[in-house]
Amino acid sequence: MGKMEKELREKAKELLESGEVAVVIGYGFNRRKTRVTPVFITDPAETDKLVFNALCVNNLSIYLTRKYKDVQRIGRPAIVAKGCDIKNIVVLITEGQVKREDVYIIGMTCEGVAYKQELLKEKLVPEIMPVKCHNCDVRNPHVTDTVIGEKSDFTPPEEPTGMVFDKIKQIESMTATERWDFWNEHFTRCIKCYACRQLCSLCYCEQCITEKNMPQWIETSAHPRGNLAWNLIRAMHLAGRCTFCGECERGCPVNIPLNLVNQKLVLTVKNAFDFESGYDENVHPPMIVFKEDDKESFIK
Amino acid sequence: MSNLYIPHLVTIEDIYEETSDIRSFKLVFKDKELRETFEFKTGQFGLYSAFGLGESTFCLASSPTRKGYIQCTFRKTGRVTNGLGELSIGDTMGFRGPYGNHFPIEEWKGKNILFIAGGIALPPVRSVIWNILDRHEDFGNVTIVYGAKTVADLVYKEELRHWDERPDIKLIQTVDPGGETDDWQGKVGFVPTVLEESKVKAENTIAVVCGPPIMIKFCLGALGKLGFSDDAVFTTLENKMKCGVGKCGRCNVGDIYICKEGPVYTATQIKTMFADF
Amino acid sequence: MSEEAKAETTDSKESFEPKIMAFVCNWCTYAGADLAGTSRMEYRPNVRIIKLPCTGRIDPLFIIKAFENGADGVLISGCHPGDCHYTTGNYHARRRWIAFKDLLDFTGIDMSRVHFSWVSASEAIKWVELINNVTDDISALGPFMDFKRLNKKEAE
Amino acid sequence: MTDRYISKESLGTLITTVNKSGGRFVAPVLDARQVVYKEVASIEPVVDDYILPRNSYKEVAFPQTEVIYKYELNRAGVTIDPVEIEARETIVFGARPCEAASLASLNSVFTWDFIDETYTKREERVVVLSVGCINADDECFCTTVNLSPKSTTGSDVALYETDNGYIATPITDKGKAFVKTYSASFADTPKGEKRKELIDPEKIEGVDLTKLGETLAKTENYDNPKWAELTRKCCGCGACTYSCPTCHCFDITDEGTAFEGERRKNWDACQFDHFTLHASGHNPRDTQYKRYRNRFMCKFHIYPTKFNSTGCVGCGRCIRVCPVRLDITELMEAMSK
Repeated sequence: MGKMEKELREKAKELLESGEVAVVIGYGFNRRKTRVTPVFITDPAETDKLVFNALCVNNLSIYLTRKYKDVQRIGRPAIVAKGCDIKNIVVLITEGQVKREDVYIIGMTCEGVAYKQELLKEKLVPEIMPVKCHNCDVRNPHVTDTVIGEKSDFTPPEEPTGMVFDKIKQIESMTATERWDFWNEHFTRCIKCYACRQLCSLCYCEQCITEKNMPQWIETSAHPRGNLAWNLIRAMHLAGRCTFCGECERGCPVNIPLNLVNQKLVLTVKNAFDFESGYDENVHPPMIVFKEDDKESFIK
Repeated sequence: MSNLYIPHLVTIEDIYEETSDIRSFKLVFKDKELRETFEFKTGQFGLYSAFGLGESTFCLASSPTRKGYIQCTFRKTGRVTNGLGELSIGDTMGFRGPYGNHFPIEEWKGKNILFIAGGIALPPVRSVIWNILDRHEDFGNVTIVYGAKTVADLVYKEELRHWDERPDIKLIQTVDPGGETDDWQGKVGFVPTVLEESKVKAENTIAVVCGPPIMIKFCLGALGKLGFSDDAVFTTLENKMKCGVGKCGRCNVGDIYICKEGPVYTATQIKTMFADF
Repeated sequence: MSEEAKAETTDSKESFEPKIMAFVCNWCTYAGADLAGTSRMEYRPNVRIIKLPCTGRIDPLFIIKAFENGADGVLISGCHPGDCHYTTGNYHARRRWIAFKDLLDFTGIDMSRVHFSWVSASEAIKWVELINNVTDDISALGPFMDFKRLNKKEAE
Repeated sequence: MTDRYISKESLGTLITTVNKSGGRFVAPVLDARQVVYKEVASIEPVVDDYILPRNSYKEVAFPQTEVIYKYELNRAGVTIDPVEIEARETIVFGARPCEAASLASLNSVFTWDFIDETYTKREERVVVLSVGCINADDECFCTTVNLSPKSTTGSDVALYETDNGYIATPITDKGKAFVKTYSASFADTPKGEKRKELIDPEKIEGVDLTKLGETLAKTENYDNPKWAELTRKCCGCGACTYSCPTCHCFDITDEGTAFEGERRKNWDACQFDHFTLHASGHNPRDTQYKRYRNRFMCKFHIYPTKFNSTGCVGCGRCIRVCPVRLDITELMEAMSK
């Protein structure tokens, strides 16, 4: 990783010095150098703060959205992005939230990150990697202005594998009552901190549906009824858009397995509309287009 | 002591449609005893409930000198106010209060009073105006400068007419440029400008300013030019509130809880606060 | 008496009258239901109709909200594909339902309580049959307790 | 009162006795791969190998969501049916000495001139059995805010781990009464049972609370560009405030129809962008750094100066839970300069 970091810092310095960008959004260490946190580098002399390693779990594309007005105010950003983060930037471009030319994407080749920073003890081992990393087809980032790092020769398995996929199959084999109980057990824990929403770069609405109160569609109280409505609608609003970056689940302070619902919808969209989110900025997302012969079997 | 957050029930005795989206309610407590004993001071506020929709904070727009009822005025903008906007005479709503501090009018005895208000901010001032007019002998001259965006947006039109006719009050009405009608008799211009032009004498005068933050800011400047000292200028700060009693933590401006220590402040106090409004 | 207590005292399923919410589009299904009415056709009275401009306006939230408020079943109906008054509203709606149905199913909401249908302005007979069938189906299932229990749970 | 001793078995009996007498026993348990405070009926689920539970036990007196009253529209107008505040004896076992200081802080807010019964009625019945820490992690910083595993502020009974049980030091009258009531569970300390050594977390050198307070008290520092620089990454979720033992903000909201429903008191977070939004559209805290600044000011200026109580107990939950790893101590350090 040492070489990559050196390259990254040089690139960042060059971009800031030339004035091509005003800020580099990247990863840096905390005081104790035990954890990685997002940093905003505006001074070329401070590019040494940039790091890149298996602790770089955050999807920094949230800082490109309009929620972060004070980041936008600094000027044109360069963003340090792994392939999976770039998928979100692609969706933002497709949905007209970011113009491609308004952001400089520093693509990082990646050999996987930890599922949560706390899990990384010394070395990154497959057991602590999230499912997205095991099935990653963008270890060599796909939409970039520059790529840092050696080409990865990892090929993802034909059929996606991992705990999330196994669990989805297991849930699908349950009865409706079992599924209902399973999910309610998890959703009941929800504390409505909205970390899932805030960490999702695709949840960029300035007024979320849960904040719309005329009428109050989703009850804001963290009781089972309000939690169920919130979690269902959050997932639904990401149908056909979610890139399965896993940030919502990582950020959830009460460990709700949000990846399961998200991946379920990713699979539904793939099967029904043959669409995968985050690869091509010129293709419309599936929920705003249609085919006259969309297949379904349940409308009588 | 009973639960703080349980409102008293009040009946809407009368409704006044002030403008297309501003309404006033005359409210009477259901509880007979409370009707007799309820007291408040001018400048205080209350929390009004529309059941099923929530609570909103408005000032008590009536004067404490008028017993037996309270009055509130609000603009229909959000969930609660729109709900209140649909109620009719005889309906029940909730009220808890009075909360907050008040205008120290006892200290103003013998002084001239200048009222400055913009738009929907006349209601808090109205409470003071009537309080003072009801005991006018204790005070000096009363001048009112009131402005709104357009003629249609002026509230308390009846009362404005009444004040205009009274010889003991000087009323200056104004509307923003472009908001006047053909038969508009008042001035055209923004409140701070009109205020400055009015050349009100600062000597032995107290100024009460209410309005949107930007208007307050410019009015404080204009009053300074007219020679008012900051201690003689009173204003109210408004923030979103939920509890009204200093618990819910959203109305604070820096370390000052408006609901408990406010909403009435002098310009001197405003200038030493954290810039958080 | 609470909804649940009411439902639980209802011993025999025959005496249970389900509450069914129908979200229909203004131009086809509502007109179809209207035709059934003006033609004096009789059908089960368990359905409460909410008319919307187009099926494209039927937000997934409506279904959840209906269940939250005590519906035992939900029916969604609009123009046949190709017949939308706004040309494409029902195509968009169809895509949304495909995803939402999978989500509901995955989270364990009893899908036999959610019915989708196309009913045109001339299909009064289809409407009548649909309502009768849906009502029978849901009567047979009994009261929908999942959400009602949720309501009770949060009140504790 | 002298030190008493409670073995692990007696703790089990204590839990069942408290439950039988209608009380609640709250202790750290493992739930969904994390340690949280939860009501327990027996000792089985209780864990002792943890730094701090994920949630704060303020929930026992200040629940996340509660019904204040139910209303019903009828011919007579509106009927209000206040919900009786359930004030059961509540034993919080396993609280850490740092957060034991928190209920006193919440008390100072909820009794500030107006007494919020929904809180105080429950709080009066809470007995805090703190357990001194024999472990600390990188995020712990109680020593930086002048607390330590040895502190007893807020604890009713301070417990110290031994090999087979706990040595109990009653601190407050409430604690003494508790030990008396449940005296059957307590015994003299057996020979050989010794307190395990308490471990202090590392003190952060750069933080000077006095200086920090002075900096925050000056209005000119309110517009210091450091605020924006250091908190720009804040994603605006409520994870920190909802885990914090001293955060007290709440919302009052109605749920139901125009005919019947209820009014609720729910937790709310100053980190949400709609928290202070006026009906007019004006928002005094319109960017995230202003909202974070408010939280920080609340902890290190408002609580200490206005309520004369501890705003931050140094439990480090907000750092652990933060999805973008915003470290409050870094800000404390920067503002101490």
